[in-house]
Amino acid sequence: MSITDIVAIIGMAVFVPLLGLLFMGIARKITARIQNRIGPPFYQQYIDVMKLFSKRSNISHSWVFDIGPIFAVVGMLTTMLFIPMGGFQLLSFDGDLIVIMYLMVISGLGIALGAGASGNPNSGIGVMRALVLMMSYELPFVLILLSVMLYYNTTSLAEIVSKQADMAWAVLALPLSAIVADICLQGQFGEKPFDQPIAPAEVATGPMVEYGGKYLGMLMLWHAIAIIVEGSLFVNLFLGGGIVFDPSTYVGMALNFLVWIGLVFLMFFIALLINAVMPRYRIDQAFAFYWKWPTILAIIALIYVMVVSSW
Amino acid sequence: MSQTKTIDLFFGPQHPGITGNFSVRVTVDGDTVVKAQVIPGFLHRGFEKLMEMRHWIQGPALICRICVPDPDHSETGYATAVERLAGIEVPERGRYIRSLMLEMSRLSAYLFYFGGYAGSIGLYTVGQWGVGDRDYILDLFEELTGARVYHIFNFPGGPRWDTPPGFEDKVDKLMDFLEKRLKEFDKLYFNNRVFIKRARGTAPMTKAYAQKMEVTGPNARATGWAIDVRKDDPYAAYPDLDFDIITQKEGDNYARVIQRRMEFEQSIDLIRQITRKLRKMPRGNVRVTPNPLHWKIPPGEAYGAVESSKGELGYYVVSDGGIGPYRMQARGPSISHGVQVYEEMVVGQRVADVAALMFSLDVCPPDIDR
Amino acid sequence: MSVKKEGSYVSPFRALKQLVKKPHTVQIPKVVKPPAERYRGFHTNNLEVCIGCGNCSRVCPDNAIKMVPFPEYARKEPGSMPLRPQVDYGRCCFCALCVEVCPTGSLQMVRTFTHVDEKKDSFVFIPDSKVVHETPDFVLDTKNLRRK
Amino acid sequence: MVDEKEKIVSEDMGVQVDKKEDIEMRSFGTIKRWATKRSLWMVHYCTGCGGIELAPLMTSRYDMERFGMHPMVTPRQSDLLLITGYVNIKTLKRIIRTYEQMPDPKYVVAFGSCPINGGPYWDSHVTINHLDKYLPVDIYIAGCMPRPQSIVKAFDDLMDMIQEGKADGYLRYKKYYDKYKANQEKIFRKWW
Amino acid sequence: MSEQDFVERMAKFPGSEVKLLRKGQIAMKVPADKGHEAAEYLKKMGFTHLVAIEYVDWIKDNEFELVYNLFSYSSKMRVFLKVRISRDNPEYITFMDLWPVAMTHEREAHEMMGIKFKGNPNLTPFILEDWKEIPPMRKDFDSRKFVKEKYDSIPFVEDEP
Repeated sequence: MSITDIVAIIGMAVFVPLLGLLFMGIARKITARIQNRIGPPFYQQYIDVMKLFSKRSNISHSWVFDIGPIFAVVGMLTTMLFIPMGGFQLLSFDGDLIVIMYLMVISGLGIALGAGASGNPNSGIGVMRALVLMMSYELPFVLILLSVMLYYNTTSLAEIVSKQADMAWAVLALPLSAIVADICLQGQFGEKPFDQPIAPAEVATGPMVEYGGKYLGMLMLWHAIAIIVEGSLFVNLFLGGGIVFDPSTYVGMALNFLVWIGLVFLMFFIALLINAVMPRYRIDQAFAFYWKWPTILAIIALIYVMVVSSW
Repeated sequence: MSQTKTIDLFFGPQHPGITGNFSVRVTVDGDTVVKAQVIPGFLHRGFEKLMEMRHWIQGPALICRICVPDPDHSETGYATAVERLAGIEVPERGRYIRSLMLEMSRLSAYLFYFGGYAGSIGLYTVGQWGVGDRDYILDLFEELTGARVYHIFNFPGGPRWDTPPGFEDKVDKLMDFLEKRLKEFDKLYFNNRVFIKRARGTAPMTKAYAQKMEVTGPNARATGWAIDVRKDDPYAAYPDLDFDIITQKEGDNYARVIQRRMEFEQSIDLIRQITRKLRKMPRGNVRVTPNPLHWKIPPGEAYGAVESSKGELGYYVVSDGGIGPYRMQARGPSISHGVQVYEEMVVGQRVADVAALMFSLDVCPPDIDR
Repeated sequence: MSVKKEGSYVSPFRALKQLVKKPHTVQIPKVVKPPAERYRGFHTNNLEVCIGCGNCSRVCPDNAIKMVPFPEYARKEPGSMPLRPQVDYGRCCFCALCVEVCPTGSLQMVRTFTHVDEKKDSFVFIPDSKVVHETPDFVLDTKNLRRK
Repeated sequence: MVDEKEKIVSEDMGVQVDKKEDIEMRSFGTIKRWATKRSLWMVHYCTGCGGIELAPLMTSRYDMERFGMHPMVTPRQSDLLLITGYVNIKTLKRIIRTYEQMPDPKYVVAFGSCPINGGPYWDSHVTINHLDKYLPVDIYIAGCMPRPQSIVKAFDDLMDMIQEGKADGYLRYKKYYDKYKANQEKIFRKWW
Repeated sequence: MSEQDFVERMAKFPGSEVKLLRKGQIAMKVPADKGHEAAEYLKKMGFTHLVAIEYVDWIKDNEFELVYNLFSYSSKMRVFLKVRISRDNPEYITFMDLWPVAMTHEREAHEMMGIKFKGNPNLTPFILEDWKEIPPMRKDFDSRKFVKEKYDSIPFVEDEP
């Protein structure tokens, strides 16, 4: 590994959370406008994180509780290593899509472990709900992943991106898959109607209930990175990874990068609009919802891809 | 696994899923509630004791605080009871102004209610809109009474002052605005498929159960039981106003929310009727003013009730001939649907619906605690 | 009746048009939103006109008004006392019953309502007529009030 | 490691004030205080009737989120405890518990007449008359209810106090911890 | 049925003193041992809605008065069924069998006035928390004195050492 790689990794680790926090700040502004109010400044999220890290006393329950948020943030950042960012990619190999799926679950487990160690019943219920929700949206999502992998005949995300640049964007080639993937994305983002794990009126923010101060700051960073990871996974799978301009020139690379940011934000923006006008399902309804239409549509999409690719 | 472990969850007093400073201890088996215990008393101030040490006229200054989102009904209930005890007849214009205030207060309480239930199922936009729109009503209250929340306006004998010039027009304009706004609420909230899926069939209350447990107000009407203190024991200007009792059938969370939404429309209509009458009436005579410092009421007892936004809110007043009540007791609507009914209805519900049920029943904790 | 039985997934999205509408927010404190004409704020008292009868003190439901001695207002007229009301805003509930019973009309309420302080003894003062009725920012200037 | 002498440890709370934090505060103090004042999260707890005026303040009409303030669900995540009105002794017990769970620095704002001197409930058998006997209060607001404008003014003043480092309620609580605890114990017969 | 009819029918109940207070409000006083019977009698007459159980302390007569506030939805009439019990040993029977919601009202009366209700299983602390004084709504409980002694005697926490 060369120095440039290390610099790139550190740069990514700094840049991605900042970008995610910016998205969250803009999200608060947009939600506020839908709610007929002005809302906080777009940089509010940076101030919040800064304040959280400056808090003094923290209450710890056990070392598992302490390590949970760190585990989650590191896990998410590791996932980010494998994800192409509009032409930039730090690590890539065959089958990295499966590793990504695996790592995303791992980082969620970090929070589950830490929250479980807090001993608060609300955390326990929140974690349980998060696991049920994960199980619900993973099924259609894995089916969709299969269909995309089959269509492009590869398990490498980078290759999927490059093949989309040659052919057409997958959103045009596989519109049904894209729709189902977007429904799953809503659950991955944890936006309403699928925010049961942190539902304040029900379980008082669930897993986060005992976390305060620096821990909460870590969780906020985790959420910020997760938005980018999940959003760009969709962008890479269906929107050609944002590669629009010729990546051989520096200007093209920079523009591609900007397009990638824009597309990730677009996906987040759509989730946000749904979030603003929908109440949340009960967890059993969410489960039933995901295993009904999205799963059926995902199977249809898979069959369609099988038929198309066997031609 | 036949023997499952139950956990105790505390909803409140510091919890967003609670309608105020109130607490519910639910025992949960898996995701289902098996037992619930209501813990009130965080808002107890002993109004009944305090009133024994106050003059008759000082009552409204104190007991408007009994139900905070809906203070005018508290004032008017007390005023009605004292008027009945003292045999005072309020001038006609005074009665109409009183009704106008009560309906405006009902609107503001229902806007709170919409936001509350929507917030409990995660649709915060409704709360943001609703409470924001409620503030326009408060602006009008301020113009009429000189205060935003605690108006201290409906004294025994009539409302304190006449309406300021041009007030009726402003009210009508606001009603137009609220009607327009209600259409937007319909689109966002009442016709929202996810809301309907969440609310319909959850925690249904039958008419027989409502009758057995003395449930009053919109909760009872949502079960199809046509009761309304405005009709049954008329006060203020309601005998002269034209309205019907609205009912729903199912008595579940959905029916309770829709019941309020329908009554919201009805209140707008009532306010329009009142302003039309107020414009025709001669101004000036609104209040029969007894001497505030030496007002004595002959011994006796009386009960005055109003249909507040939560149900029957009544005051039992006893006089021994002194300058203040010998005893005053309030009957808050939540004492029936907030304690026993809630404890029984929440059993068998999901954890997710503990808060939703509380918001849909519109439990007002200060009613219980007083 | 515009409430439909089944509802829809699409109709809530019509709420998104608020995104391009003007927010309803009144940007206090940047924008001054004056209180209504009848607003009941802090007290003002014309100490020359006040006769110190103590009606306000007696009618107050909260025992917020205390009559304090003012020897310079000792007059020979019948009914006039060398006392003036002192209001404790740690008790006052702004019901204006004291204004209602004032026989001379010297005790009034102004529209200023803001008083924020870290010391709680600053909430007790003797209202006098120096309080301007409409101060531009509607904030009560505690320095104009006499502390006791 | 921090020298034992530099610590002021208060009993059974595990709260520590040490010199290291003072040095930290001196070097990054301005930025930290700025961040704290611009992102005050309050506990979602309506202890009294004043909670009703918080609702317009938090929602579309007055929108407190402009200042970065919004309600937080648990005390562990909050910086600001609002005592909205009268304090019943049953509530006071919960308020103290909530306050002690909040991480430093934390601030208390008392709304309306009641926490100052009892308000309309000055002779009630269950409400305390002076909040500052049991908890340190950073700022008081007059009014019954305080209008949203007054509340915003109070938050503005509190922000200024934080920037100047004058909002030291939580430090006073540690300094006079024994006295506060003694006062609290006089009210409650047993804690739980 | 007119109000007068109601008054007459109620007067038929043995030992009752009936008084028409005003339009729609009737007071009916019965001896303590007949209270439950009278309530059943009234419930059969259509007074099915128990609004509240009010409790008044008549300290001069050394008696507590329990007022069962009943309402009839069919005839829109209200009756105050009054029962007086001794102040020295305040005990009465529960009305839970007639109106289940009486449990909450009785629980409150037990806490605020110290009246025991035989047959009510749930007379646990309701609103107050570890209250050791005499029940607060009694007339001989002086809340101003109590406040002075309990809350006002607590010293301020001074800033100066």
